[in-house]
Amino acid sequence: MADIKLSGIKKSYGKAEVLHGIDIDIKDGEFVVFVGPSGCGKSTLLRLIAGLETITDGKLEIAGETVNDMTPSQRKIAMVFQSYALYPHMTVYKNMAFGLTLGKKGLFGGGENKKLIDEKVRKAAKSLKLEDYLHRYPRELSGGQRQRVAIGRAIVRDPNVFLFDEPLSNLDAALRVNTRLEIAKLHQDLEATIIYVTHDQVEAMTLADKIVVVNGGHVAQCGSPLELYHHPANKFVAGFIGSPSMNFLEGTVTAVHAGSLDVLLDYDNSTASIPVHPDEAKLGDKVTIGIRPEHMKEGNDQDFKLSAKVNVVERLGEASYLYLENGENDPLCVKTDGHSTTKAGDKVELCADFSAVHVFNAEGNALARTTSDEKYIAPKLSA
Amino acid sequence: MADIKLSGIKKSYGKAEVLHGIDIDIKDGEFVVFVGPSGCGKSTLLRLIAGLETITDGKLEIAGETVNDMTPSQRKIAMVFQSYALYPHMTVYKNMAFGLTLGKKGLFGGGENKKLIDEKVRKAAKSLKLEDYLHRYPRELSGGQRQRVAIGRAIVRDPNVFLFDEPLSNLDAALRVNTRLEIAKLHQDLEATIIYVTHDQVEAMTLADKIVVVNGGHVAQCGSPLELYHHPANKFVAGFIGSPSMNFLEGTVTAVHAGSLDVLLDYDNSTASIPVHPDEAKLGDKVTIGIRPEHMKEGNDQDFKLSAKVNVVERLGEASYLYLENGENDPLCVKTDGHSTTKAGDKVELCADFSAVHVFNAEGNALARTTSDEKYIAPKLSA
Amino acid sequence: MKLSKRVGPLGVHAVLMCYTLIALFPIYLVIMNSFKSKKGIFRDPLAFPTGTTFDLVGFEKVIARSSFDIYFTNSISVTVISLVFVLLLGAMAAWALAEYDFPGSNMMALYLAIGIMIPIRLGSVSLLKMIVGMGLVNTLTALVLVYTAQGLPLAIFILREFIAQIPNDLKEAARCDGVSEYRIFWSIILPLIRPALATVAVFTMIPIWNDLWFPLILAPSQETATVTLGIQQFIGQYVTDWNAVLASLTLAIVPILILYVIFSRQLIRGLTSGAVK
Amino acid sequence: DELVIESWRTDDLEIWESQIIPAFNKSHPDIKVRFAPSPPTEYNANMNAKLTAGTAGDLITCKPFDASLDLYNKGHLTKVDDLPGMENFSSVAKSAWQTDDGSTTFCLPMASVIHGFIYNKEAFKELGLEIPKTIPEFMATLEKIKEDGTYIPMSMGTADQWEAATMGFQNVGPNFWAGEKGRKGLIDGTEKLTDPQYVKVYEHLAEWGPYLGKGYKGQSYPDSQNLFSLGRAAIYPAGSWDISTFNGQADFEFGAFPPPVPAGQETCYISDHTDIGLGINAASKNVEAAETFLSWMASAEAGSIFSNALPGFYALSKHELTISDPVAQEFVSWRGKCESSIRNSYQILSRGTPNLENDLWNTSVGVINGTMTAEEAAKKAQDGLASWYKPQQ
Amino acid sequence: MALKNQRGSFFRTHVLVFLLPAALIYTLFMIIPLIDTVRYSFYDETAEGITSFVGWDNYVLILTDERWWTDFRNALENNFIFFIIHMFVQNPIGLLLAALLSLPRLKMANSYRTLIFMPTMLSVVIIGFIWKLILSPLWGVGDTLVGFVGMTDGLPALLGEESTALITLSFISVWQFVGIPMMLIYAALLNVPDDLVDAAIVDGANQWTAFWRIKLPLILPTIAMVSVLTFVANFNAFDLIYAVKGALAGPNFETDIMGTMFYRTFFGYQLQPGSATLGATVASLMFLVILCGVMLYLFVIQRRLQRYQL
Ligand SMILES: Nc1ncnc2c1ncn2[C@@H]1O[C@H](COP(=O)(O)OP(=O)(O)OP(=O)(O)O)[C@@H](O)[C@H]1O
Ligand SMILES: Nc1ncnc2c1ncn2[C@@H]1O[C@H](COP(=O)(O)OP(=O)(O)OP(=O)(O)O)[C@@H](O)[C@H]1O
Ligand SMILES: [Mg+2]
Ligand SMILES: [Mg+2]
Repeated sequence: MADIKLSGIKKSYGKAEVLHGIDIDIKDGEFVVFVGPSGCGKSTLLRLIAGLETITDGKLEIAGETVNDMTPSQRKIAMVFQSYALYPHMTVYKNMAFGLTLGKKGLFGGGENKKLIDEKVRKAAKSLKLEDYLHRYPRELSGGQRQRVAIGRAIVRDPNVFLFDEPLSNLDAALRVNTRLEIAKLHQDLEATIIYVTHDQVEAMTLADKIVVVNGGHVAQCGSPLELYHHPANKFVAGFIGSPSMNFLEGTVTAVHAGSLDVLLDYDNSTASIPVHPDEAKLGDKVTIGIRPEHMKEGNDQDFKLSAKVNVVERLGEASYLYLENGENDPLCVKTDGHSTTKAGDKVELCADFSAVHVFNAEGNALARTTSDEKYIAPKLSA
Repeated sequence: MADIKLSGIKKSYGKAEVLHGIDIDIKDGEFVVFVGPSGCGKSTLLRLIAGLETITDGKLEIAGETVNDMTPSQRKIAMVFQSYALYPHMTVYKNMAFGLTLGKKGLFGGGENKKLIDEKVRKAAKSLKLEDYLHRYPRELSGGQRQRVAIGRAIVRDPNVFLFDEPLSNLDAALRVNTRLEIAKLHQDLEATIIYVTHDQVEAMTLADKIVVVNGGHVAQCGSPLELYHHPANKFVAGFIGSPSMNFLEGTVTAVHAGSLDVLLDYDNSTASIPVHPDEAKLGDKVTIGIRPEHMKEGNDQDFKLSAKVNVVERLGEASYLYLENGENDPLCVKTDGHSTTKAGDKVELCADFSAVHVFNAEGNALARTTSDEKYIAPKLSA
Repeated sequence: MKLSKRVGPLGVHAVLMCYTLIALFPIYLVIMNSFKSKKGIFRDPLAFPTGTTFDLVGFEKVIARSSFDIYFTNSISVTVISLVFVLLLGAMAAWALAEYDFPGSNMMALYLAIGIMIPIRLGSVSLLKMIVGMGLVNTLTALVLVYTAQGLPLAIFILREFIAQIPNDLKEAARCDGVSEYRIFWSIILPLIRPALATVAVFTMIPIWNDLWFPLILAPSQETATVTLGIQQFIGQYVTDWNAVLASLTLAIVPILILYVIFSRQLIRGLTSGAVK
Repeated sequence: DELVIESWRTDDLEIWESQIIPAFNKSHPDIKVRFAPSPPTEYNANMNAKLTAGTAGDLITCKPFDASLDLYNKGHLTKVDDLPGMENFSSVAKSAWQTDDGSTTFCLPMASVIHGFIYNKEAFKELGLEIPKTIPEFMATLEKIKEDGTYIPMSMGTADQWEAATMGFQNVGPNFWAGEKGRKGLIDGTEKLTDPQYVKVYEHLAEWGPYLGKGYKGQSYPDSQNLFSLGRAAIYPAGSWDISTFNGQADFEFGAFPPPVPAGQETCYISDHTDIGLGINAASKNVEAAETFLSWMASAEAGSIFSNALPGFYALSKHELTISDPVAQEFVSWRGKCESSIRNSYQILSRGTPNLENDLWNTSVGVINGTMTAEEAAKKAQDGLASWYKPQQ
Repeated sequence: MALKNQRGSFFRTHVLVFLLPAALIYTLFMIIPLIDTVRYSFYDETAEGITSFVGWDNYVLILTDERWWTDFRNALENNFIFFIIHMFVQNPIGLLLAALLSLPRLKMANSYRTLIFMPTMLSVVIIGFIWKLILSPLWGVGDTLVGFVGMTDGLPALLGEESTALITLSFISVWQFVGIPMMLIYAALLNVPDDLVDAAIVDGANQWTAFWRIKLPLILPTIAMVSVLTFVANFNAFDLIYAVKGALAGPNFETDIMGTMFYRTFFGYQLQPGSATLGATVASLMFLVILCGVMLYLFVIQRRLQRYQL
């Protein structure tokens, strides 16, 4: 009932175009996360959907109806702001009831009847464990509690679509994990469509049914979390998804075989033969090879091999990061297990499975691989 | 030359005592990190060392000299603030030179001679790759660049001790990793004593020679990162170090053997026999068992076993977190590899090595283990 | 509600435009009529000066009959020097009160704030005796001293709020660097409160430039007369000569409005970066 | 050093600078004189402040009676009895600037002003009007002008208050209370303001209201002047000082007539008010030059220059005055036909609070505007006076 | 905030250096003359200028003597009317203008703001004169203007009638000073985070409800402060009435307020000699009234109003 369809959405502030034509389909009940670097237009997109900004061009449909000209409340959406935007002069109860008291009937009265409102507020408060705080003011609450009030305010309005703009970024690490779980549960319970903006990797990966990576006002890629992790469509998405970031190595195509390419790596002048569709590249092309830190390991028992000098070792207990000498460029990073005895200054041999090696052409687009990598297509979370 | 010794340092604001007697020894050239929850007194401690607050009681020595009554500049320390505290109306160059233009000679002029200052500033700028930005204003810099200017301002003064107060908390994730590496390198190059406050796990673990865990104005534990990771002295440190946090299970001692205790777990009413020094507990004692998420795995091939229902699965690509049903309490968390096919709702068998199981008594103090766990005592990073 | 959404922006502009007209009309009327002949002024006060009614006789008379150049010099010197003192001394005191927690600092702040409530005019007679005793009568110095005293309370009050908002870290960073308190004030605090200083400047400038009272009793001599005093005397002289009256009003209005337009950008910046509490 | 003259006569600045001072400098080229007027409304306050502070000029223009007496009592003015030239003034002329016992004079009497009515000759001709001699004639004239509608019958406003009292009450009043007799009677307590002769003045004033211009309640003194000088009003209740203003601004011929007498009364009375004196600031550093100037002011030459330069101000010295301005000449000619008196509230009676002068302002405005009856007005003024003035209690 | 290092004399010296110049000038040229004025109110001055201590006599005179008290009460009442009109006309208009100016994305907001503030910049002497001209029946501008809106009998003598003079003057003052509440309230409104209004809009409010129910409650402390500033300014007012109506504040003292009464008493007017001592008494009473208002604000109103952390 609450599918959302964005077709060719553009937004300009004055002369500056911020969004350059966005097309996204969101299915009813889906949890969609927008990620992207700061300033790429995530919040703008969200505010367009909310109706807080006017759409410059394109069409926005909710539940099959074009809503470009509707007010936020007519769209039946609710929004949770990064700053929570709780009304500081109202108690938690009033904060949650505010939207309900604004009916069409009058300025100060009207709206839904009091008892009904009270019921709704108390129900939402109960489900968010806020019952004991209903008469407190926002300033008397902790960050996590404020967050829950903001969500509560959205829930009582029983909207078709929830919009969240970086709702966790003001919370500390521990609280963040908990609230993240709560939001996941909320989605499960409410079965509402949720659109969620974040710049946090982990949140995006863990919460989303579908991630939309936005870059500079364009959609860079759109798909399930694991799709993006394992099959980034381009270098931007590859570098953006995953932490620590994917390592990139520059190279040149030295031979084109059926089913693979030979690439001469600038890094150590070694040549690797990588199984990608060869017709997408030709001899002499500059390509970039990408491997995630967690897909490399010490040893030489896999197809893709590299040897390097370790500059820094960071030990986190459960795992250690090796940072490899890489001249002027950012160091390469390898994730090994916490018991590794490698020290700074050691020379190490590293290897990776071909199925974990990505190749990007000069424009940054990924070349299709020829190996089967079904083992990465993990079952989609049903929740 | 710049050892720092805190003996019985106390600090009160009005009647409220914030620090209750802190003793820490810091050796010349050591990289010490203060961690602890918000409000525990980390910043206060740092400001006491800087001389920005007066010490209520106790003795602070730097390089063997009691400095309780010295001004910040007399102590030869430099501080980098969380907010960077760059002077917004001065260029990068002036920001770095500001502290130098002033010697003892006069109010507005005098001080070190211009050429010398210029040399120092340029040298510092070069080492921080800030040469191209010397004539910009702070507002024209990115977060990471601002951070480097703040460090540069500290470096030019050539202090004995650097103090950092959460210097990375304003940076985004990618920049954070890079700047962290830079600070590590800085420490290597300058060989200065560094005291560093953070609430970020990873920073603390990766940067520190020594971590001081502060809790409520007391030192909870003090030691190398891996020492804290593997041998937390108490439940607080155990829960604070490591992310996601250690899982805690309540239990009761049902039998005391030579070299081990039998503990009946409230979780699933199973009994585990855990190798700790038995004389530290007696029959009927309430104890808490702690296991880190990354030390549990699916299967039953290790000594400590547990079976549970999976509530939520979070897939991050390289790894997945399973959150287990745990009644009213926070769910237990297990970290499995990224290819795990376990789904929410599944029943799973979990196990862990005894050497990774911690036991805490009712006061929260860790009981000494009897198993040898040398494999965890990894070589200390020399860098 | 739907209606208001449609009509919204237009209605808002209509209201604002309407009030702007009300605010400006009288000023416009005076300035416009000052360029007309006497007949023009009386026959059709609302008409714009035309070929037949355009006449600069008012200005000619004013400029010939009174020393406007001296008045302007005096007014500008008094206003600017008083402003500098109010801003500098006010900022210094505000900094001391905001930053240092010395015994009696709150009492001191309260003491300095009393002046906001009482017009200094109530103390005119003793003030006059004092100025006489100091031999400062008929000097611009006397005016500067009085205006400085009069401007300080509000300046301190506003600036203190602003200074309190400057992040502690900035001052402490400087202290760590061994910078003296004087230099922290001069090189860091003063540049950072510039918008606030502009606000205070506007609020201080208005009463100084427009004051009639103290020029009249402290420095009434021809050499020390200010614009407002000059205008007032001139109006008294030519009260029936509307050309001259309107011309002198125009001469008094225009410079202050120009000054204001220069400051106005800063003014709102100052006001909005931390409200005047 | 420059000799500075303080004055409230801002209107006269030009004449002082172009005529009086140059004339003085012909005989005394070494004494520089500057005329420094301040606005009339602030004059008292200003002088008080400046004299207290010692910043006042060398010569102080004196208001008549108490204001100046007060300055003398406080030691701000010097005695001028022995000044050469004082012998040229009658004791009546000096009385406005003497101590109550008449023993000491502290200002040189400079000029008096005479009240009457100025009228627009062209308008009178156009409407075929005669100069009214009695009050009924006066009212009939007003009525005719009103009926015709071309002109506003009379130009006076009540916004500035003093205009109603000075141009109205004090202008026509002496004819009712018999000039000096009535004035003295109030001072020694034999007459009261509630007596019929005073109530009648108020009653007469109350009749003026309908003949004043539309919005006269908001009309200020300059407005009244403008209204007449623009030729829009036919009659203007005047002080003789208005002549110079109208000379400069009116482009029609105007004349003057004395205040009309009540029907059947033979003797006419005019207000020939001693208005301006000139005294020496006791703190002056140029006493000698100041005295020289004052003596010169007492001379026949100065009197004639002064009276002619400022038509409408009549020098008070005993010298024969030849005045060239016809209207001013008309005014001064009444001295021969009528009995002179001064404004009745000025001597002694405005010494206390509430002072009579201010009460007269108020009550005159009240009756003209119709917010008070003549009886109420008289009672209010009398009560005010009686509240502090012994002989009236 | 806090003196971070209490290192004895070193720190005290510079506190002194910072504080002393301002404190000195202020004390010398403001406080001492004012105290002197209060002191004066306990003395009596004879014609010869000799002063003698008379205790509370002057106060007793003003507060009990029938004429003085009538005058004083009249001035006080008029002053309250003057204040009430400002409070309920000037401040609401200021609020309205500020609310409109702070609407998001309003074009030309800066120009409006600058222009509307202009009258505030001008001397009251000038303002008074301008309005006298405009309302002058002679010039007829007022008549022409009301003619446009259909009032053909022209404007009554607003400044001359007893019933309208004070109100007219109050409105002139409102016209001049409306810029000040506008600016202060505008600044406060800009400090209300946009997010709050956005949240209300998403909740279904329109700009109007969002203003009444979100913004207005949040700026109440500023409005209270504006009110007390208005009070102080109104009870200090003098110039406008003096410039337009003179110190006698006619007609029939209908526009007399504390300031003009003080002036009349202190410096005298026309034939009435001034009395420094009685003037000082009136000044001290004025001070007392103002003080009461400010205390009311500080101890009753401000305490009740929460300044919300935005
Ligand atoms: N009101 C506005 N006027 C002009 N430009 C704007 C406005 N709001 C946003 N922008 C611009 O639009 C671009 C996108 O902004 P947006 O807030 O959507 O970024 P974002 O992706 O949410 O970034 P962040 O992660 O920092 O919140 C930015 O370049 C910003 O400068
Ligand atoms: N100036 C002060 N006056 C009174 N109490 C203070 C002051 N500064 C800090 N405190 C209190 O001291 C305690 C420790 O504060 P501190 O700033 O050192 O915490 P922290 O460990 O740095 O926390 P965070 O991680 O949030 O920065 C807090 O409870 C705080 O409220
Ligand atoms: Mg955003
Ligand atoms: Mg801190």
